[in-house]
Amino acid sequence: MTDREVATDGGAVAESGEPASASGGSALSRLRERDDFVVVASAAALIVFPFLLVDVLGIVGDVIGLSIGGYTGLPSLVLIYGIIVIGFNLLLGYTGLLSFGHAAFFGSAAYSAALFSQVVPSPLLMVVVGTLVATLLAWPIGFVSIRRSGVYFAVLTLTFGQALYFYALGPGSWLTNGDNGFSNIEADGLFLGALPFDAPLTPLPFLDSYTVMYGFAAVSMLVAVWVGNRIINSPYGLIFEALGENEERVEFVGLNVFRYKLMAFVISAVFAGVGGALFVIHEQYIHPTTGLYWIQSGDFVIMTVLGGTGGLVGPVFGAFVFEYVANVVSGVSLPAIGSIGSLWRFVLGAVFVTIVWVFPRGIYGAGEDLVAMLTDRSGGEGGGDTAAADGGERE
Amino acid sequence: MLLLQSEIASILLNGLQQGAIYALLGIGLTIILGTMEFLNLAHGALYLVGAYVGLIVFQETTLTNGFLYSIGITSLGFDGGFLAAIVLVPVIGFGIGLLMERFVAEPFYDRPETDQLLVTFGLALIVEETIKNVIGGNTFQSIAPSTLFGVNVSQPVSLPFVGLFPSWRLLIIVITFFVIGVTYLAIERTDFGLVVQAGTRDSEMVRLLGIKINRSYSLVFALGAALAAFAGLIGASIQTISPQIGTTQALVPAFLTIVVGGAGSVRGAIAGGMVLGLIISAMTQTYSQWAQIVLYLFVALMLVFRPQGLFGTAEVGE
Amino acid sequence: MSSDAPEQSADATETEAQSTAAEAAAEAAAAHAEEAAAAVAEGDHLLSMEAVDAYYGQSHILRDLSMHVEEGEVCALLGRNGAGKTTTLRSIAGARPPDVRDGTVSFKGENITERSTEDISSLGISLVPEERRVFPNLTVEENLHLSDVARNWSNTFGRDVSMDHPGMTTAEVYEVFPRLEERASQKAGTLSGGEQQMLAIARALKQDTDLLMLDEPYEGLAPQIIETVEDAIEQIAEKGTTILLVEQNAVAAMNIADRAYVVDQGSIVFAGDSEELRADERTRERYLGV
Amino acid sequence: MTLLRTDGLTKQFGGLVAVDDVSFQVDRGETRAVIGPNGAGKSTLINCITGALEPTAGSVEFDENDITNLSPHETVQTGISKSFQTASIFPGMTVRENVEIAALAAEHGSFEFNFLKRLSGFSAVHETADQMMSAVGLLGDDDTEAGSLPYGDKRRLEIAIALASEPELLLMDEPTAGMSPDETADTVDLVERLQEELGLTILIVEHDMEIIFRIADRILVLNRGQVIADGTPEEVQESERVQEAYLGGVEL
Amino acid sequence: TGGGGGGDSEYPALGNYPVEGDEVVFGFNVPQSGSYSQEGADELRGYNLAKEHLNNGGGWVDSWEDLSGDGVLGKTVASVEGDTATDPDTARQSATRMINRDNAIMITGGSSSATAIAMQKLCQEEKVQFMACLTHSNDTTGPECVRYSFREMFNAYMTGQALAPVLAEEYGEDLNFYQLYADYSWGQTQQDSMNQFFTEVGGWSQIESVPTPLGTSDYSSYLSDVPRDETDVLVLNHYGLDAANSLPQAIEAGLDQDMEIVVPLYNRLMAEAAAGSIDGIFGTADWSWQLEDSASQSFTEAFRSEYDKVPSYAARLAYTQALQYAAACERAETFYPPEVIRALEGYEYDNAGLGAETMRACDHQAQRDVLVVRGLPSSDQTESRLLEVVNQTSRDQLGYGCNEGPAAECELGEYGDE
Ligand SMILES: Nc1ncnc2c1ncn2[C@@H]1O[C@H](COP(=O)(O)OP(=O)(O)OP(=O)(O)O)[C@@H](O)[C@H]1O
Ligand SMILES: Nc1ncnc2c1ncn2[C@@H]1O[C@H](COP(=O)(O)OP(=O)(O)OP(=O)(O)O)[C@@H](O)[C@H]1O
Ligand SMILES: [Mg+2]
Ligand SMILES: [Mg+2]
Repeated sequence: MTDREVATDGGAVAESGEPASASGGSALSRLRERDDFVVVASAAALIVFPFLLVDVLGIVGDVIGLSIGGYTGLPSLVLIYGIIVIGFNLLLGYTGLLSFGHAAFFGSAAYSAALFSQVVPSPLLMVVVGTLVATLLAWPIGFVSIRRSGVYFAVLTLTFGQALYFYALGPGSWLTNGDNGFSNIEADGLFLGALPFDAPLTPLPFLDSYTVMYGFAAVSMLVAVWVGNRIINSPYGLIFEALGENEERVEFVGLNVFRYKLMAFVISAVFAGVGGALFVIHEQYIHPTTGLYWIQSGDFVIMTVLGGTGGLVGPVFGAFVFEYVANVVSGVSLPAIGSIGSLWRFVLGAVFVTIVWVFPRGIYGAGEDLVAMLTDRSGGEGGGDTAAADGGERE
Repeated sequence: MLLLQSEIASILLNGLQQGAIYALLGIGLTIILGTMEFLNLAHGALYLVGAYVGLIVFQETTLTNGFLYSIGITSLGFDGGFLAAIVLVPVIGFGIGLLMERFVAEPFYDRPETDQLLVTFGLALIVEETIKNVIGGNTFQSIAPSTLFGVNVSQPVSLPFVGLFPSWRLLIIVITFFVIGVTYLAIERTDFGLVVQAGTRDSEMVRLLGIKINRSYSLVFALGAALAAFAGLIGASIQTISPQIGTTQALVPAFLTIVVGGAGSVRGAIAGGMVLGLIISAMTQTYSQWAQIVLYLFVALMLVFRPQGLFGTAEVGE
Repeated sequence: MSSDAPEQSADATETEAQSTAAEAAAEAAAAHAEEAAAAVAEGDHLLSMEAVDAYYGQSHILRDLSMHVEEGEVCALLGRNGAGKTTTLRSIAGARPPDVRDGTVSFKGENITERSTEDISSLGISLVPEERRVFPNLTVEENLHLSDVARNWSNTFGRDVSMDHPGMTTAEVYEVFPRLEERASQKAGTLSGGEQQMLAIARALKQDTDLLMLDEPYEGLAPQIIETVEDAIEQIAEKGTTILLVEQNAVAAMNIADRAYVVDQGSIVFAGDSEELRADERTRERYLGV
Repeated sequence: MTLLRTDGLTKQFGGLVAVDDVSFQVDRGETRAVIGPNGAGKSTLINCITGALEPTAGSVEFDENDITNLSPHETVQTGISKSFQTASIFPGMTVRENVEIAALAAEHGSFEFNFLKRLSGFSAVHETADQMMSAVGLLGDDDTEAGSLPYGDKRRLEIAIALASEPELLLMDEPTAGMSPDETADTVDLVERLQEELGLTILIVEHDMEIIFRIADRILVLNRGQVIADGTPEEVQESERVQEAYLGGVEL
Repeated sequence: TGGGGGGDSEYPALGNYPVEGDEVVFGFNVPQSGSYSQEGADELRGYNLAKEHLNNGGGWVDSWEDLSGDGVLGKTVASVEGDTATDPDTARQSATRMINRDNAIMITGGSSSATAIAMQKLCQEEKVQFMACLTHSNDTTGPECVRYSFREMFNAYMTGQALAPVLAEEYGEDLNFYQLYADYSWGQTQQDSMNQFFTEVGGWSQIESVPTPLGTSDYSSYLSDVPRDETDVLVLNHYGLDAANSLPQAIEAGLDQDMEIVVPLYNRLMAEAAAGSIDGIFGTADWSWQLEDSASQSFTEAFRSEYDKVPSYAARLAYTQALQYAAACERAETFYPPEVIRALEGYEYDNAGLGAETMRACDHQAQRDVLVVRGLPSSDQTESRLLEVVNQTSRDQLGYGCNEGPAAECELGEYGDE
């Protein structure tokens, strides 16, 4: 069901901005404008992103003598994980369900897309198939896990994920090529291979980080943002949030708690599925450890929390920070300490704890708070004054 | 049929031994969860610390080299290394527990469960990486003692049905069960557990009754930590020691143990540990390829059909 | 003297009828405030609050509130919703929030404004907070047992437990509330609303305490249980335990109270004994809605 | 005519029979009161009707339909909603959102496949929400965070949520507990007014006899799970058993 | 073949060719975290030593006639490092970074066949050379082989070939052996080969071969399943850490009293971690600093003087592979990958410490000698010396034709200039 939604949106990609704006004139223009705004804003961000990450940072790196620049391929990777955590946040940030098993959906989509590519190497179809499989898997797993909450939910999802991982690694090798990883993936480019994925989008040589793959990922991200934003502003957004706050009450206003939680789970799985499929298209490779191991699920959690739950931008931002630290910072070698190498996970852990501790709303949330603080600082002072006045009154 | 008999016997014995360690881990985790409703993903890290502290103590106090040897002590009246570790590791674990409660757990008592999960998750990451970067990512040989009180424990002993069985592992079963027993009494048979349970739901009310609750919190936490560390030491005595063991060998099993046994129940943790231990050893000796898969699926089914676990009350941890 | 009293009289001088009453109130309040001040010097009040200001974050709840409770009396603290009754009790018990930014609370002549909840409790002040606050995950028995634990622990941890009035035994409270004995082994969370209320009171009755503060103890209780509770309160009052009773329903409160304060917007607007209150139509209408 | 009927409704907890073979009716448009000592089984009775608890025996009929084993949300969808004894709200969300959730459920049923529709599109929902908020006098604070409301207002919000699910039958479990006399009066007025405006049927549990005898058309008296009296206030007041089991010496 | 004469410009751009500027970048992609970080550290030492020598002379550079000692093709050798975390995808990510951002002309690394395979697949796509360092699985130059990757190390198949005769010699003919193997590609191929050659060479017969799931750390259940009375030889097909657990646990269970134990592939990690248990245990190793020949000696010397410790075979593999690539470029007189590849294919050399070797063209697997080693008793062990070399099985007794063994399944794929 849901995956079809996404698929059709996939079709509607190109004009996804338009209908929103077209209907902008209607009575409810306020929200629609916001819808528009979100898509346009993220489109703008997506256009400059690789340039900033690869070229600008690269130049900065050359200047300060630290190789902190991104590289072609990294922007797409960030977007792919971004898509996943947008969905994951609907589950963790809104509904308040902590899953340690979403790798299962990421991985199953990745593998099925990979396998499908052996038959029909069409990327779009790979995404559809991958997502479909992830969704079909999410129903039963969700159906079982949703019945429990808290630790039990976390552990249940974990166990399903792990079972899948060990299957893929051992008994399932005939399908997954086991520990050697699945590498001969035949995704020809877009438009029946007319556009190979590693071809540059622009003729401009200095913008070589803008590959067709990036374009593909970017468009998918736009769709994800648009859908995500729609969900957040739909009844579901309200209900998911309510579920996170007071489940019993939701049941007693006459809503089917179980089915809505299941929907939250499945929807998040769909996003994970899309991400998984895109991942194999991008990487042309998948391995059980990458696809299905619980550490991968843990990474989704870290990304989401790092960036900030309960919004659209936060998690994506988290995905960026995570991938940047993991793939760029890890390669930096500092003058004094030498190569950061394995230290990167340590750095990540430290940052993560600080975030959870000091900024429960994540880096992005913290940023917002900061801005808010700066903007209505005067108001705060006003409060201070009144307090002082009270003091005066007492004397 | 004798071979079958021996097979069953060794399945049981191996299961018991593996289960004992799981139980040890489970109890540590479950008392913190059950009494304080605090979910500690750094539990594995404590196991890890226990293993490494054990390693260091063992190395420094073996009377053939290391620190004691270097300062000329060659006899302690007991056989050096491991006994010293058995004493020191839980103590140090206890200390770490106190600190963790004070500086990591306490600020999160009145924060959502997920925050607790996340901060301890991060902490685990830090501990593991610290060890990697300080002691190094390399693997150390397990630290089983060769003799204990003059008795040689490195040689296998012959048991009925089972045949030869490592005597040290036999001893482990004894030691762990002793520790488990003591803990059980301490938690279930004293007011202490009661107070903390009350405190988790409404600490202010407990204080209104004139009870200093914080003291009890740190105690529970420290106890849990000590147990985890001790489990780490035991683990280190039969398996190689490397920074990964925290998550792979401790955290995940500990969690499976308590959900099977029922979160918050000490009895549950013991039972859960045993069940898992037996499943593992049974599967490995029959269809080893499917061991892990069956294990996880079992836990899943368990949760579906007996959600509150073997002994648990559903509301804990939800 | 209290800065609010003049305000009161000020806005009260609109009509003749009111003014007298208002002055009466103001004077009464003033008088008590002075008494209190004097008394503290001698230190023979059991409990006294002097010009207490308490806040929830930025919002100023208790404004310069002064009151005192005598050894062995049953004193009522009345007022409508949001008047500040609960806040007052919490300030006394040392529960935070609210944070007391100014003024002093003293018990048995000792300043307890800054003391911790545990200490205050073991000095002999115990509180039955509103909304029951039983421990849902423990059985009725265990809930009651906690009072004993409190007693034993305070002894073992060797803190000065200077309470002259030992609480009831479990057997005794079961006599008061037979219902609880029936449900002894049931998880408190599954008790009925009223049963939970009984348990909350029973728990307090069991405590060794010199000053028992009850915040709306009748909430959710059936009429004849209310009587039982009243009896129980009087019973321990006779034993010499001092009672501070918070109620919104003045009528109910005055059945057992010797003396009453009325609080409104965080300040004492009336102080006097039951007769005075019954006499004072206006206060009752204006501040108690009866 | 009869809106709600229970037949031999029984609920056991282990050894205890909390509700014991209770059969009674609620007629459309009336205000029905349930009274009884603490632990008599009033809340349990309510919970069996809402589906929060599964009755051990007996049946519940609403509007000629058997609703005995429906889950809570299904029950609400049939037109029964409950206001909780202690306010159960969504503290982190605004007052409006609190009410809208319920309105939404009333508007589009217990589950809808509409996660791409804009909430703002459900104009009916917003109207209902406004109506209910104004009904309980919270329209002013529709953007304040529910958690920061004073206790009294939380109770009002609680009622607003219950109403927003547009019930035919409203179950109220001690709605005035912890309210001051004047607030209690307000609430009672509110209830009566709503009954007029929305043509509600009300089943109310209360310990405050003044209220009961003021608003109740018929009173059901429970003791230890069993019905010991059922009739008009006068009849009930007469009843010996009620006197000693419940009212004790309270003069009215 | 080989682009005789002429500068780089002769060839079209391919992968990261042509090399701009006066530096050429090598990518050293090794496990810095994860189980094999220690091994990774030693590989890194090997690589950096190679870089040092390539730019300034020293070590083998002085003795290899292809190499000059002032860079490669006149360009200074620079390097970038990455952490594979012993995880295939992480490995690919950091390789991607090296290729796309740092324009590495060659990537080298390994440790865990999975990562090696993951990287060489990537390199084949990107048309960037990969020099496999520590990978022992048959698949690396078998079904998973690629044109752009070359392996100096021997493989499981050759281990079997090397070990079987020695063991037959030691333990006798017609014995029963029982295998445990790590249940992933390396372990599977390993136990296959063991089975094949023990049966062929020694006429031994296999009782059973039991898979142990990846990440198993307690093997006691598996071990207690070994039939003590029937089994003569127990083969533990576990690598590194797994072996460091399974071997001591086997000894602890007293299996060594009833049977001989064999650990087909030794590495230093495992030898150190199981030091107490390796006494008299046979296995194979890539190379040992104890070898007498001049190449081995000069490398050991250079390494020791740089890091004052003796090199493990991981270090030697790293050093060799970096140098082999450089030498190939010099021979091809270009960095143009296809030409460099051709310069390596079928290349014969005897300057890497193991006597005469051939980098075979059909599967890019070095045909070379294999060392059979045996663990020393704890008493004779020193920090640097845990094993003794019992036999250097000559490559004439090893190896397999291009149409047999793993090679039969190998299809190298294209050069990129077809
Ligand atoms: N935790 C809190 N944070 C902010 N304001 C609060 C808090 N608790 C109470 N208040 C406010 O302080 C004022 C006094 O509250 P308090 O609970 O003392 O009143 P009360 O007299 O006990 O009322 P009631 O009879 O309803 O219990 C009210 O306006 C209330 O809104
Ligand atoms: N889950 C449960 N398990 C065991 N006993 C229960 C459970 N729930 C309720 N009871 C018991 O059933 C009886 C009826 O409870 P109920 O809440 O219906 O009483 P009530 O009439 O609402 O009392 P009150 O007026 O105090 O609210 C009580 O004695 C209560 O202890
Ligand atoms: Mg109050
Ligand atoms: Mg009730």
